[in-house]
This record gives sequence, C-alpha cells and structure tokens, in this order.
Amino acid sequence: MATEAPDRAAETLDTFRSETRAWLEANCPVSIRNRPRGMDTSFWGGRNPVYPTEDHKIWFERMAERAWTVPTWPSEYGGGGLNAAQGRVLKQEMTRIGAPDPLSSLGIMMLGPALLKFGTEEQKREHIPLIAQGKIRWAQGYSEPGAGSDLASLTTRGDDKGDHFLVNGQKIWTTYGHKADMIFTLVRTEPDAPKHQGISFLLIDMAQPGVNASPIKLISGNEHFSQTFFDDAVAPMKNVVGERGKGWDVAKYLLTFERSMMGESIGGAAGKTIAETALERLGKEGLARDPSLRLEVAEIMMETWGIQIASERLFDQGKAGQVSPFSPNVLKLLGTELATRRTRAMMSLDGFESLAVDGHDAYEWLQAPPNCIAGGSNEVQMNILSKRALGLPEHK
Amino acid sequence: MATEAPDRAAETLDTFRSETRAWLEANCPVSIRNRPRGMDTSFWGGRNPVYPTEDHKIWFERMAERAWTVPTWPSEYGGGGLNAAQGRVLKQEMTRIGAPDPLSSLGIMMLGPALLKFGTEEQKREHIPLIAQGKIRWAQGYSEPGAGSDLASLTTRGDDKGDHFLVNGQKIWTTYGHKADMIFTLVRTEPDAPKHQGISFLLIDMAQPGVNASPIKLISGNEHFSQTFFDDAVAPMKNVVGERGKGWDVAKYLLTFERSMMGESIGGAAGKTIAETALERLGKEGLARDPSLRLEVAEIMMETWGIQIASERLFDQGKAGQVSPFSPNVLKLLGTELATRRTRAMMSLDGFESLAVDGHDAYEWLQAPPNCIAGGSNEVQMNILSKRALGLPEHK
Amino acid sequence: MALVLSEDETMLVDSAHGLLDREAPVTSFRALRNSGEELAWDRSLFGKLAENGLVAPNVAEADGGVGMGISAAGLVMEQAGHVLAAAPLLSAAISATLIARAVGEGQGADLLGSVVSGERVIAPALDEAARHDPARLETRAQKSGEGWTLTGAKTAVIDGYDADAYVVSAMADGAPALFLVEKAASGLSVERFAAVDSRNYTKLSLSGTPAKRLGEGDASDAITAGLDTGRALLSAEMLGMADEAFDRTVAYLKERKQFDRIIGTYQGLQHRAARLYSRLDIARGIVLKTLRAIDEGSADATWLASLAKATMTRLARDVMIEAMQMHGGIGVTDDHDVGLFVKRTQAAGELLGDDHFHTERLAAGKWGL
Amino acid sequence: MALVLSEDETMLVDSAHGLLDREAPVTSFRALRNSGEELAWDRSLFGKLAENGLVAPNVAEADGGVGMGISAAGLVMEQAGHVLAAAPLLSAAISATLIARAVGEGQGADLLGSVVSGERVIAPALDEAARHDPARLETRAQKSGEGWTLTGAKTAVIDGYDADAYVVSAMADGAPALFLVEKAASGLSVERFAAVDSRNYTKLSLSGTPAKRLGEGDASDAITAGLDTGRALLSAEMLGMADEAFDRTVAYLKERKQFDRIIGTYQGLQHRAARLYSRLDIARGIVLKTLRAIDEGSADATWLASLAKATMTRLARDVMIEAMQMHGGIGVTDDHDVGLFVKRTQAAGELLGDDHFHTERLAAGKWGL
Repeated sequence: MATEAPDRAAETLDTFRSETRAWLEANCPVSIRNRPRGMDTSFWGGRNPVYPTEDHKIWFERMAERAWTVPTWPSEYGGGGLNAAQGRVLKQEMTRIGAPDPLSSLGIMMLGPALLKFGTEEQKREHIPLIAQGKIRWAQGYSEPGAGSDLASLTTRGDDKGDHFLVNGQKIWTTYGHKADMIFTLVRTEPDAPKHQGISFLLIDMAQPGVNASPIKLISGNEHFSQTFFDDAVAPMKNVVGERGKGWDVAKYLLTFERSMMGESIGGAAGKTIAETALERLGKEGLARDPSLRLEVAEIMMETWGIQIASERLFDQGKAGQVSPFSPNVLKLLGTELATRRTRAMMSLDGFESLAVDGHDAYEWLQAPPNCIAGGSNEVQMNILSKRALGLPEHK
Repeated sequence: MATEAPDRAAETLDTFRSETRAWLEANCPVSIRNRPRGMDTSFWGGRNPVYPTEDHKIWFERMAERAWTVPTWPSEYGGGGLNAAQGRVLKQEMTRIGAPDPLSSLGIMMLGPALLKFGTEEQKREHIPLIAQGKIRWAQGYSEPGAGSDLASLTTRGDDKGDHFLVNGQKIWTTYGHKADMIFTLVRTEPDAPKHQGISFLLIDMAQPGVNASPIKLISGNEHFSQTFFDDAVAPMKNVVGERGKGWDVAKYLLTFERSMMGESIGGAAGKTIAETALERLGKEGLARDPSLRLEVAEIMMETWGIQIASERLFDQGKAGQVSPFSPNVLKLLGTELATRRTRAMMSLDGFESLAVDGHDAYEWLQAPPNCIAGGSNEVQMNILSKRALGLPEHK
Repeated sequence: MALVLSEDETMLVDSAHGLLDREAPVTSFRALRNSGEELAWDRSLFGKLAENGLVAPNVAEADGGVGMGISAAGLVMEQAGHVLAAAPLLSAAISATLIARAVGEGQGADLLGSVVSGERVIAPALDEAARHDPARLETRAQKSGEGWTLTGAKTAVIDGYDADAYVVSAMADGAPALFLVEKAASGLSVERFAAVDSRNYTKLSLSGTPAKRLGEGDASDAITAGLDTGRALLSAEMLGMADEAFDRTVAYLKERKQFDRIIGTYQGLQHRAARLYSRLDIARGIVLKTLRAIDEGSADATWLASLAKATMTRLARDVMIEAMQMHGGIGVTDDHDVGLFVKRTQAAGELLGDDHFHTERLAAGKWGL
Repeated sequence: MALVLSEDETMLVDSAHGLLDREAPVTSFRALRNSGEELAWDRSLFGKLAENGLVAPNVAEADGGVGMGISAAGLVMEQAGHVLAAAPLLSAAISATLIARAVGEGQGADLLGSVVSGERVIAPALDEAARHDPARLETRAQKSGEGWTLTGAKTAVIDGYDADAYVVSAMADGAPALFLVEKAASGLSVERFAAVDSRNYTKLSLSGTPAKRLGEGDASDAITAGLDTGRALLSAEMLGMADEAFDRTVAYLKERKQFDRIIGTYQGLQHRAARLYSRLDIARGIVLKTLRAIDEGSADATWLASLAKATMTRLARDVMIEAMQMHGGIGVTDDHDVGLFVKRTQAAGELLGDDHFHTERLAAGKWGL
C-alpha cells in the first residue's frame, strides 16, 4: 500500500532523526538532563533573565541559535521552520535523553500561536522573534475576582484615548504576573456592546507605573499566579490582537490550546511511569502484599495510555484535517482528573514519607487540583460538551 | 451503666428468643428453608391463593394462626402484638434457619403501615385483619404513562358522585396489578386544586368490569408490573385514606417506607455473601489469579457492611426517636446502586455460565437497574437530598 | 498507520453501514429472537455480507480474502454493533486468524476462501473454563495413523451451533496446537447454550474425535493472535453498541419531559452525558490504535488488545446502565431496544476476558506489577 | 450499645465543641502553623482539654481516667477534626490503650494518670516502614540486668517531638513486646519530620537505649488494640474534618455566583453534593459502630476499625477534592482554610494504614479472599 513519496519522506525523516540525535547528544549538557520538571529547573527568559544553572544558559543559547526554542514556527519570524513531523522527532529525541525545554514561556505556549493566527504582519514581526529568543517574558491575564470561569462578565475596561487605551481594573490568576515583562489580557473596550462582545485582546507592557502585580500563594506553596492591578495603565492602539471587540475569539482559540496542553501534558505524564515508580519503591513483593494499591497503579497506567493514544490520534487528525473541536475539552476534563488520581496514588506509594512538607510527591499532589479549575473549570468543560458536542438544550 | 429494668427486659427477650427458636425449628418445614427468594417461591395470598408447594401452605397457616405474618402490628386489628425488639428477634431467628416470609404482600409492606397511621378506625377494622390473614392481595398504582417520577402531574381522575367516586384514567408500573384483588392508588379528586394538591389516596376493588390490568414484561423477563386501566370504575367514598385531596401525604409516607426497604433489602443483601459465593465458585486460588475481581468482591463487601450498619442505626434511631427524615433517600440511592454493582460482579464470578438465559445470576442482574428507577428514580432522591437535606436553592 | 480512517476504510464503513441499515435493522434481530430460531443468525444477511467482502476482511489476498486487515474487520464489527446484526462475523474473523497463523500466510486459501465467501462457518473452540482462562488447556490430541484424535471439552464456542467445522485448541506432544474438526466427526457432541444475548453459543465435548492438524509445532502464538483478534473485534463491536445506545439516549433526553421540563436540560444528566461522551472519545482512539497495532504486527498489539477489551467492557456496561437509567421505566421493559443492547454488551464483555481479566493481564504481563 | 449517642455522650460532645470553638478555632491552628513553632501543638489548649476530661477519656476509672470508653475518645476527636485542633489527643489515646492492655486494667494508674492529666505526653512508636506495615517489627529488645535495652528505628511517631516518653514495640524473646522509653534515655535520637499537615511527627533511632518493659509475654493483642484505637480515632477525626469541609462547601454553594446564578442551583453540583451527603451519612454509622464494637470487645472490632479507616480515608479525601473544586480558584490558595483540611486529611488517611491497606486487611483477614 505504500507509495514512493512517503518512502522518501520517511528516509529524510530518518536522516533528520539521526542528525538531531547526534546534535542533542553533543549539545545538551549532561547535568540538566532527566531532572524533575519544576519552576526552579526551567529558564523563563525575560528582560532580566535568571538561569537556574550555567548549563541551562549554555543549553538555551545553543537551542536559541537554531531557533529550536520554537522549532515549528515559520523561519520568516525567527522560528525553527521545521515541519510537524520533524518537530515531533525533535521532541521525541529530547525526551529520549531527558533534555528539558530550553525555554519555558507563555509566549511560546500561548501568545505566539495567537499572533500567528490573528496578529497583523507588524505584530508578528515585532513580537515573535522576541518570544523565540526569550527576550520578553509574557503573562496571561483573563480572570477577574468574582468572575472565575465566567469570563464574559469581566469588568476591566480600556478607554479609547485615540492612539491608546487607558486601562483600569483588576485581574486575578494572572499566570506569572509578578515575574513578567508584558501581559496579554482581555479588556472591555466597547462599553455599549453586549456582555459577550465588546472585549478586546490587548497587549500591555507591565513596566509602567500603572501596572502592579502581587503573587498569590497556592496550597502547594507555589506562586505561579498573581493579582494584577491596572491603574490608568497605557496600551497603544496597535496592541489589539485580532479585531477590536472580538478578543473573545482569540481567547477561545488560546483556551483550546491551553486545554489540550493541560490534558495531554498532565494526563499523559511524561517521564517515569507510575508503574516503574511503584516497582522501584515497593518492589514486586511489596505490591503483592498491597493488591489494592497495585491495582490502582495498573488502572492509572491504563487510563494514561488512553490519554496518550488520544494525543497521538489528535496529531494524526490534525494532519488529516479531521480534528474534533471538542478534543481539547475531553483532554482537559479527563487529563486533569487523571492527574489528581495519579498524584494521590504517588503519595500512597511513598506512605508516610510522602507527607514531607518540601517533598516532590506532596508538591505534585497539591498542584493537581488547581488544574481541574484553571483553564475553564472542569464543570465548564462538561457544559461545553453537553451543550455544544451533544446539543442538549438549555433550560429557559 | 446498666440498670435493673433493661436487665429484666433482656432476660425476657432471651426467653422469647429460645422459645421462638424452638417453635420455628418445629414448625418451619425443612423443604422451604434456604431457598433463593423469588416470585415462584413466595406465597402472595389473595382471593384465589396459589401456594408454591404444600409446605408453603402449612408454613403460612401456622404463622397466620399466631399472626406472625405481621408480628409487630397491634393485636386489636389482628396483628401479632410483638414489640420492636421481639420483632427483630423473630426476624433474626427466621434468617438463622433460612425460613421464608410466610406471606409476601404489598398489603403488609405498604398499605398496612399507611392505614395504621392515616386510616379511620373503620378502615383499620375492615382491611388490616384481611391483610394479616392474606385474604386480599393488594396492588400499588401511582405512576402514569408519561409521568414517570413526576407523580404530581398525574391525571387519573375520580369524579365525586355523592357516595362514591367514578374513576377514569390509566396507571403504569402498577406493582402486581394483574394478579391483585384490590389496588391502592392516587387519583385526582379535586380538579380545581393546584397540581400538588387535589389528589386522594383511594382504595379500589379490581374485581369490577371498570378495571383492567395487563402485564408489562421487563428485560429480566419478570412481569411484576402492569398497566391498569380505569373505565368508570367505582370506589366508595369511605375508601379514601387520610384526608380528601391530601393523598400526597399518605403516598410520601409510603414512599419513605418503600425506599428504606429497597435500600436495605437490596443493598444489604440477605443470604449468602458475595465473598462466600466467590470462594465457592473460584476458590482462593482462582481469586488470587484474578486480583481485580477479588478486589471488586472485597469492595462490595465493604459497602454492603456499611448499608447493613446504616440499617441497624436506623433501627436504633427509631427507638430513640432520632430518625433522620432523609435516611430512606440515602438508603434507596446507595442501596440500589450497590445492588447493580453486586449483581454485575456476581455475573463476573460465573463468567460465561452467568449468561444463561434462564439463570439466577442473569435474572438478578437484570432486576437491579429497574430498582434504581422505581420508587422515585435515584435522580429524584438526589434532588430531595440536595434541596431538602442540604437546602440548596432552586434556579428561578 | 495513522489513527484516522483511510479512504478505502471510509468507503468500507459506508458500505457496511448502508447494507446493515437496510438489511439488518434492530427490528430484524428482535424478530429473530422472538422466533426462537435456534441458529440465532440470519443466513440471508450473512450471504449478503459475504458478497460485499465484509466477512473476515482480514484474510490476506493470497488466501482468497480482500486483505484489508483487522482494521477493516473491526470497522465492520463496529457497524454490526450499531444494529446488533445477527451474523457469524466474529467467529469468521477469529477462525481466519487462527488458521492463517497456524498454517502460514498463503497456505490456507482453501479453508479461508470458504470462510470469506460465507460458504462455511468455522467456529473457534478455545475456552475451557467458565471464566476465560487461556492458560487452561486440558483437551488432549493423540496421533492416530495419518491424523489425530481429540479428547476434552470446550465452552463458550462462538457461533458453534450448526457450524460446519471447529478450530479446536489442544495439547499435542506437550505443546498447544490447533486442529480442524468437522461437524460430522465421530465422538463430537455439541450442546446448545441459550444466552441472554440470544446469540449462537455451544459447548463441545470431544471423545476420540478425528481432527486435522493445522500447521506444525507450538501454536501458542497463533492462539494468542486469534484471541487478540477476537478481543479487538469485540471491543469494536462494543464501541458500536455503546455509541448507538448513547446516541439514542441523548436523543431521548432531548424529547422526554418530566416536571414540565425537557429532561436533557437538567445539568445533572448533562454532566453525566458529557462524561460518557468523553470516555467514548478516548475509547474510540484506543480501539483504532489496537486494530492498527495488530495490522502492523507491533509488539504492543497484544497488550493493546487487553487495553481495548478492558476499557470497552467497563465503558460499554456503564453506558448501558446510564441508558436504562436515563430512559426511565420504559428503558427496562422488554419491548424497548435498550435491553437488547444491554444483554449483548454483557455477553461481549464476558467473552475472551472481561475488564478484570485484562486489567490483570496488563498489570502482570506488560508492566510487571 | 445502641448506634445513637447516650445522654452522657451528648453532654461530652457539647462540652468538647464549646471548648474547642472558643479556644481552638481554625485561625489559631493557622497562626500556630505560620509561627513555625516546632512543637506544633498548643500547650495551653491541651491543658484545658485535660482539665475537662477530654484527653484519653478511654482510660478506665481504675486507672485514673473517666472511663467513658473509646466512644468518648472518638467523639472528642470528631470535634477536634472540625477545628483542626492542634493537641496530642491521638497519641494520648493510643498510648493509653497500649499501656492498659499491656499491663492489665487497673495496673497502669501511675502512667495513665499522667497521660489523662496532660502532665506527660507519651507517644506511640510502632511503625517502621514508610507504608504502614505492622507485620514489620525489626527493633530488638535485649535483657540487660534488671531492665532492657532497645535497638532499632521507628518512623511516623505521632506527637513524638519533645514527647516525655515513648511506648515502643520491639521483639523480645521472639515475640512482640511493648516498652516505655524516657525522653532522656541514652542512645535515643529523635528526628523531627516536617509534614504537610503541620503536625508533630518524628522518627526515632534507638541504639542500646534503656527501656522499661510494659507487662509480660506476647504483646501482639495489645499492639493490635492500640492500632485499632488509632484507626478508629483517625476515622472519627476524618469524619469531623469531612463534615466541616462539606458544610463549608455547601454554604459556599449557596452564596457564590457564576454566570449570573448562585452556583448551588446547578443540578450538576447538587447531585454531587447529594452523593457526598449520602456517603457521609453511611460513614457516620460505620464510625460509631466501630467505636461501640471496640468498647464492647466485639470480635468484629478490629475488622470494623479497618472498615472505618478505609471508608473514611477514601471519603474524606474525595470530600476534600470536591471542596476545592466547588470553591473554585479561591479554594486552592494558601489563604483559604480548605487547604488546611486537605492536608490534614491526607496525613490522617496515611497514618496507621490507608484505604488500600485496610481493604486488603479485610479481604484477606475477615473474608478469607
């Protein structure tokens, strides 16, 4: 059934793989491989860059030189220019040797894709190279106090002052707000429009007196989020992404991205599997004495495999142009719940030791529930699925 | 902490137990002990009684003579006159030797308690002795086609003709409708009252041309239910139980009864436990090779124990006058779901053999889901709990 | 192969769907059940399926088949699940795998050609325990002149009643082997088993029954391949049934009123439906991945067959419970179709290992737990 | 005894509730946690609890206690759970059972009197494995003149930091035995363990440490009794915490608005709340039954302790997940009390065996599966 063309493509891909493998082997410092992922082991870029270690700096600079911080973005805007298959190979090869992402960035994960889809040529040329090279650290500001998952009711407003907006209001759950240089945010710019409209997707520089952010401490102790206050903050008119008053479309597109990512990355658990960990910690004999825990591990493995297959299928559907619009919702819902289950079982594997206040187990376990709330709570996902995927009616 | 009085009571109870044990041992025919419960192994009474076996007849007649068909009902109306503690002892002793109930009857399970609470002196004297002696077989008729769990919307009407009502309409899910002599039913007698009112609890003789019942076949093949048609059926005015237009109160009281019963009897699984069955069928070695099924059995045992304790607690609360009004809803919800889970696991224990079309496993398994719907669907139970027990508000 | 359907496969699905919709709606299965017909499948329907290349499409071209792989067989089974089509498709595909693997691809054209054409029904007889336990193989084969004789007992034989022949596993010279036993063979007795799903099952008892050996040497791999084929196809069938029952339930939620409201407007039911939708979406990927892995001869194929069977057994049964519950009283009456799906789902879940069996198979076998 | 509270018990609950509400609201636990105080409990609160007879009320009158049984201790723990009271109640009750059972009722008045009065904190040191495994007992006791010396290591010692003494299990002459080890004993080292629930835990290491033997002969039954006491009381504490977190969540559902609606009006959330209410109702019966069974010396007491611990571990953790989810973002911030309940629940679930451990203990031990 195979034809000539795919064969040649496969050959090229094999070459790419072996070259990439050799390059990574030579260029990724051994000291930073196979380390648990976390805030302190990632480089986040920005105007005042902080490298976890010198080797992280070396690694970032080598990758940034090839634009492999953003391997599949178009090269005309400073991206790596790889095709999807090559991007996948690069990722597989990085996983193989446990190489970390050279640059963690909401610019890469979120804003970049939005700009590539909705941005003007000028916006792309201005912002994308800076994201690729880690020069600007971006924050995300959607939610507001009291609004929670109900984004349409947000009240932060931007008054039209001709060449700029004057922004006033307050955001909460701003991802990395107090560490970022700039923020992409939803602001009500058309006060007379209906509730779901009149919102613009606006880029705001945080290095101005009118913007202040303070961290929020989560139960895990992490401070990834902040509250951000806008007090006559200024954003130039050209910083609206997409149409004025249609920020909702951009945000929805990004939420889709975020949801798939949360579901896949969290549900599909990279690194060591829980079965491997269980065998390492308790051994086959220990597990035999604890059949209920052993079975919990097996069931988590099964569900994880299911999510991984879903993610592979999503990729194939993407190539075939057959993506279901609801896959992100499914992955978000089941992936984040699975993570809650898995991190809880990981605690059980370690027993009393898992309770250590500064332990990895406890940190991961306490990080899981927030993901069931963030990115549109799982209730919102179920509402979307039941109303839009299944067409179940609303009560009048 | 013990005082004199309870000691003497305990002594009396011990005497009662040993006497009862001896009497049961002597009077319950061995052939009918320890048989699976089911329609064909029960005696249901009625104008045209059918005894499963001659020994069932002997057993019934001996028990009926002592009025131990209804052991704790007041003796003035033909009941056994035992106190609650004695009634419990009798039940325990019957369970000990696997004696069946001498008489299965909706009159005992449902109408009797309603009459004792809401009935007039005349109604009690007329109906209760007949129930105790199994002379009349009663059916229950609440639901109507299209109304399902929504009893308040029923349309069967009874027109006031002075000394009697003329009843017209249709009931569905009439328990034992086509085998019964009389039916207790909900009929709209006050057409001008609001929807939840204007309904009376009415007793109707089925041996008249205006009443016709035909069986409904369930997926298990059983035909316990029927559709019942009223076409100018006649019921004397004196056959209203409780106040006219307040049949709802009587029905609610009975539903509470029915729900506890369904939850306790179904969830608390009398007879052989699933653990015993599992060991019998697969042995310890077989279960060791199937840890997931073994654990399912263990978890069902745990949940069953919980339901049994709840039922014991309900009894103690009853004696202390501290019953929670929501226990029946809890028992119905969790008990029927547990039965669904248990009967499914019982199927697994028998594997391919469980699929036999006329097997006990399959019958029990197919009987479980209807119980999650009957007696107020489990959704209705959750609505009651969330609104009334928790006070969660209704959306306006 | 990618986890999306190829053009050929899409055409196959359309063709199977069209044929089944026309020739085998659920009403025809109900009528067959009510008739009490002991064969429990429809000869005319089976003939049409064969004509259209839908019987055992996994048989290689070299063996007289269409060579579209297990993927195609799975897609057909999924469609058959939607309508509860009564035809010996499962036995045909399993027997085809057993025969082809035992004798070697291209060596079984005679036998396989007759399966694909619908000429002969060959039923696989592998199980010996009430609970699926492939490690248990007590049937014995003895050399007897040119051929062999078998002695033992088999259970859960799919489509075994009035089958033309059986592929029977037995121990020969200390290793598992596969044999062909003809319907008319001496010492063979066939007992019909009436099951809740109104399908065709039997138990076999063999007593010095003459048999023809299929291939040589240890047939363990062929047997596992046959079992995996069956597991994958039952998963696909359960997916079809679960999808169908779920779609019908969602449709009912949109039309049924209670307490003056369309019940589909209740968020309690909406969220439960959303969860089933999500689980079905994941399961669809698992089933397709399993079919692909078998066709590619991937080392994970046998484990994926267990993942699919465990996942679909649990999910399809859960879907059926919800289908009954959301349909309310009507859903548990014999007159309503939901019960037919409930019963077939239970049987399909049980055959060739249920969720418990396959969870343990993965835990111990794949993950070494 | 009946599965309802006696009048005495109702008075005890009221008294405990009143005292704790006044002296130990959750804010005081939060303040203690934030202070970083290493003892992790409040001496003044503990004194008041002792004054009111609420410390180890299971100690018999003959031993200087109030003799209200484990039922009373459980009811106090349940109230303590409601406010996350930081006081060494659990260790007191467990140690009291261990001592009384080891030396015989009425023989331990000196020691037990000092526990009940709050004069001395005696911490039970039984566990040696990260995952609870009472069968593992590697600490060795050696006769040394009049007394004994212990060598080994203990973990998960509840309230072990700055405790006045420890009840330590060890193998003596081939059988389990119990010993009293004083804080100042030579060869004893105590390592503080900082846990997510901000309570007091330690690991002990003993190296030829002088110890006084409690009672004679095989102490296995005393150890099991001590463990069962702990399991029952942890279950009661988890019940208190789960009730509290659930009630706060229901209250939040009644006030919080989203999409222009009070979120408590969403049936999706209502039904989930109704399920938790139902499970809590059943669990309440299980916990009370367990306390009663221990007090009555019923043969099922030890199995009920496992039923209670398994049920409450799973339920309380599920309640906490829902409490966070239903509170939305605010519920996962450190400033909100839900997180404090979440963390203590996780620890209480882990101590003395989690749901997995106790499910297996029942499966194998009680049901012979």
